[in-house]
Amino acid sequence: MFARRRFAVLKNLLEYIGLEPGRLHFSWISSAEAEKFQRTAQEVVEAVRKLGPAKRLIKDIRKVA
Amino acid sequence: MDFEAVTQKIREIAKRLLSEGQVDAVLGYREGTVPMRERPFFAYTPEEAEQLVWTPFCCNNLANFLIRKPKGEIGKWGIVAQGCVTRNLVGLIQENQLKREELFIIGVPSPGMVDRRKVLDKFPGKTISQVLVEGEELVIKGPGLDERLDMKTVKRDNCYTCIQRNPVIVDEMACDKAENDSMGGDIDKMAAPWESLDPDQRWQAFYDNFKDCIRCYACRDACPLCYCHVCFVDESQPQWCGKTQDFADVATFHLLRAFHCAGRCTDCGACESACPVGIKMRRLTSKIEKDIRQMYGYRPGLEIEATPPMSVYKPNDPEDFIK
Amino acid sequence: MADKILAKDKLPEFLAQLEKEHRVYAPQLQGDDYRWAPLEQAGDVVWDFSNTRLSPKEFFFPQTECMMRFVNDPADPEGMIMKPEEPLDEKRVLMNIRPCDAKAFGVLDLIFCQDDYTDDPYWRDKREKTLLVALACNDPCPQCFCTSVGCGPHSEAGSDLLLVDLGDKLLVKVTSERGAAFAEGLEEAGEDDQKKAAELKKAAEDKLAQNLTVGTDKIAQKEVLELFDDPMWDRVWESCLNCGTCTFCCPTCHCFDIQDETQGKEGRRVRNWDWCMHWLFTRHGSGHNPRGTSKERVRQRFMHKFKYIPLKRGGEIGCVGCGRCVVLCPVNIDVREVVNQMNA
Amino acid sequence: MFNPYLPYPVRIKEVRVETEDKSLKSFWLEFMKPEDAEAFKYTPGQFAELSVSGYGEIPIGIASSPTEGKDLLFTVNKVGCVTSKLHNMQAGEVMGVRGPLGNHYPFDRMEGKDIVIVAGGFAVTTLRSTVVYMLHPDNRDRFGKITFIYGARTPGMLLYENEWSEWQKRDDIDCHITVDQEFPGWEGLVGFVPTVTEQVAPKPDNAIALICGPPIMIRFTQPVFDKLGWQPEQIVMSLENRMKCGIGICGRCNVGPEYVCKDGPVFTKAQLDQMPKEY
Repeated sequence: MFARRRFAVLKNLLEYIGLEPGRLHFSWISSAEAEKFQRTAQEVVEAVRKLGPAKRLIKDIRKVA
Repeated sequence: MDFEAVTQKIREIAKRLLSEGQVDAVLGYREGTVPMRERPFFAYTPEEAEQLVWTPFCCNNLANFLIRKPKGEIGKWGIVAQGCVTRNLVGLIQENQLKREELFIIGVPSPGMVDRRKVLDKFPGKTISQVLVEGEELVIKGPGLDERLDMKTVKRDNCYTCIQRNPVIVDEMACDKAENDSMGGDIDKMAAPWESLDPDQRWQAFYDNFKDCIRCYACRDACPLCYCHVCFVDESQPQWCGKTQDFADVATFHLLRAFHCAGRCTDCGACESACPVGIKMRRLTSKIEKDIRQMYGYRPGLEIEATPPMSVYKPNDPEDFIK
Repeated sequence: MADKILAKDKLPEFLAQLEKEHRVYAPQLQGDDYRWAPLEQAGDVVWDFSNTRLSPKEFFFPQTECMMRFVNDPADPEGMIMKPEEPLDEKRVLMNIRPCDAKAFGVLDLIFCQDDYTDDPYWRDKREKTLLVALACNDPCPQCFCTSVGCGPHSEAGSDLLLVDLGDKLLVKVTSERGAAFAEGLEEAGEDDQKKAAELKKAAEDKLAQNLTVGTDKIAQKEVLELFDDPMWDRVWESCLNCGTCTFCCPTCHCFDIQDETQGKEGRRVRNWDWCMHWLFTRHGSGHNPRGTSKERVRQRFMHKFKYIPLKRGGEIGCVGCGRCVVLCPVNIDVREVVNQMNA
Repeated sequence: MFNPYLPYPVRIKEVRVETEDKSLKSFWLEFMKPEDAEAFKYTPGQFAELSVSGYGEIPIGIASSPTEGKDLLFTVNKVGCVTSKLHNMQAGEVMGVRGPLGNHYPFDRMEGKDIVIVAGGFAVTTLRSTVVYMLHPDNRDRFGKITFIYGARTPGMLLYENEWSEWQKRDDIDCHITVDQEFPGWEGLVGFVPTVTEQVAPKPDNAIALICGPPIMIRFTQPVFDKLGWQPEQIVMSLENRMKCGIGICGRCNVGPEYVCKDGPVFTKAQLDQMPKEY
């Protein structure tokens, strides 16, 4: 419940700086909800895969700086 | 504001406190060696208190220096504090970094501090050797330069939307309280300026705003919220944040620092005043301040007894973003 | 070589000659400050700026510099073995560098290239590929104190050519052998030009004398421990935030950190600027910290510049008086005041 | 162009756990290229930067002696990121060595003199190098009497047992190995290094002492030497400070004007008396 407040602020912050929409997902999953965990993980992976490689907040050490 | 009268009164109070042994030191401002840059000053004797000043150039947040002095050296502090500084003192008391009884607060209503960068920008290429205050005007002097500026036009951004000019907690005022706590500006018109943009524009604005950062961490080190013994950016095991000038590393630092200030930032502007390259950290912190205010109805540093919003929850907190 | 004259309207030809082999960089107004940027055309050259916000040391000592790379795969035959990064792929000219900044590189040469072993190839490579065309200061700013620390508004140290702005033309002083080649085609300066340049120098020095100046003579005489144990340090550090502003804007500060980074099979060793004000800078793995307090760190910075470097480098002071830290320090710890206390 | 930052590639030849708490391991390293082995000419007292690609570098005193051949010995305490990784590495793996760095023990000044070596804990590394070097038949005649005092908390924390137990059998070195307190099965000396030093009472006449150990040992050993009449020029110590470049540039290891990595790590007490206590 404390985390809920933190994530609410963090989500807004990351969207506010223009992180690609659709990269941030939040879910409540209890330790008893194995099926929901599996389903959610699949959904997130599918959604993110559709977006392609992330470009923002990504460091490439092949570049100099 | 009659700065000279306030200066005299601050000195008078400080001298009295020091000579009566009520405090061990008075933390205030003294004149700087550069125009428009007053500096923090620790007066330990009544004679030293003669150097204290009050001007529209007092941009450091003095609450910051209380937590940076090694503990145990000073028993009781006198501190010159305007509204935002007392809000940070309240925050530090809430977070158990300070005790109210360790402080003697010499209160001053904030007149709104001058942004030296705004003044310099008005005279590009010119050398400013002296800036005087005359009433509500600044007199700017230098070679081939003798100009006047209305102080109201060159204040720090955060000062226009200040909601708490008067001290929240105070032991003795150095002048009458201001009639209004608010400076009058509408924070909602200024806060979170990138909200109206689309994601690509937001990222561009974010990049442009922080690309000049040299990672000197003056923003962090000038901030009374940043008292962690080891800042996340300095941790090496594990290393949360790379040390290079790659924008991902720079951005990570600024994002996380802003996030760590959530529900605590009083919008005092010390970070922006400290930055050597003119970065506007408030473009991030004002967004968080706005969210906290709108989602949880909290404004930091106004009540010692209040519970900071990030250490509490309510069953009906917004959660529509969670699937 | 005798002093030369370059008419400002002949600047395009002069630059064209430099651009045959070099990429030319010069201070230009970007946003609210002067910064170093590639020079697109002669018309973009500025003559009336004071100085760039940050020192141009980035050209030789980038804030982040990849030193070597490796294949991050122990199974690869060449894996985990460091290979040096390629040298700089261009020759450069820093046009209109201020004499203080040029002098600073002379000081740093003594530190990066001390002897056969301590000979920093990354620094040396870029130094050797860069020509410094300095522009003398005719109008020094109120925070400068170059004349106090063995430098000056028309100082010739460290540069290859020194330009003195005479209005519609420039006096060109040849200040190194390398610079001579680029001044050869220019006409010789007349007596009037030389006289005018000397007057400008005198005027700039007189103006600097009005600023807060510093003395270093007694620092040179005092023993290390006498300065080190001086009670003045008990107060100097009080307001210091321990941020990196003074060191990062300083043209002579040169401390760095070395770190490894990996991403999949890519690996590299980079160096980043570091700063002696930071408490982790000297902390041992055991937790012991030889400079664990702010006072010790603030003392280190001033002692390093004004006592240790002179002691080790033939009297050369580790400060050129550019005044950047005076302007930018968020709490206005003024190096001039500190040095004068040391020199008391 | 010569690059002093570039490590020589080496292969780990042998790893040995040195202490009972497993916090110290010794690594024998073999140069992968013969020309690198040739270039790496060192004298006891010097150190090297051990490089673990992807983790970083750490300055470690060279524990082998040049008289032992081309392979290098380092004994490493597990403290931070690099040393932890190193402790997980095994024989056959590739790493790097950069050096030799810094100055060395003053063998030219030590020649013809009696040598007293006092070591505490794992600071014994470069002194192992020194003893092996001096005991070598080519060198032994250059020095007078050699006294070796070495202590650790427990017998299991003493490094290089194989070697010092051999030295104890020799008549050209006088060994005093001690542990802090009584321990079952330990038949050697018991007592702190300063106390043992007091009992051994080395004479200052025509002698030089090399002292290396934790600060607390040094603090209590120095007065012993003072009382015995030793002069500051006769006492030689090795410092350690946090380092990065190892070649006198990067700015963190200095003690006053002296860079521990380049002007040191070996200093006489006379020198240290003129330097701030920033170590």
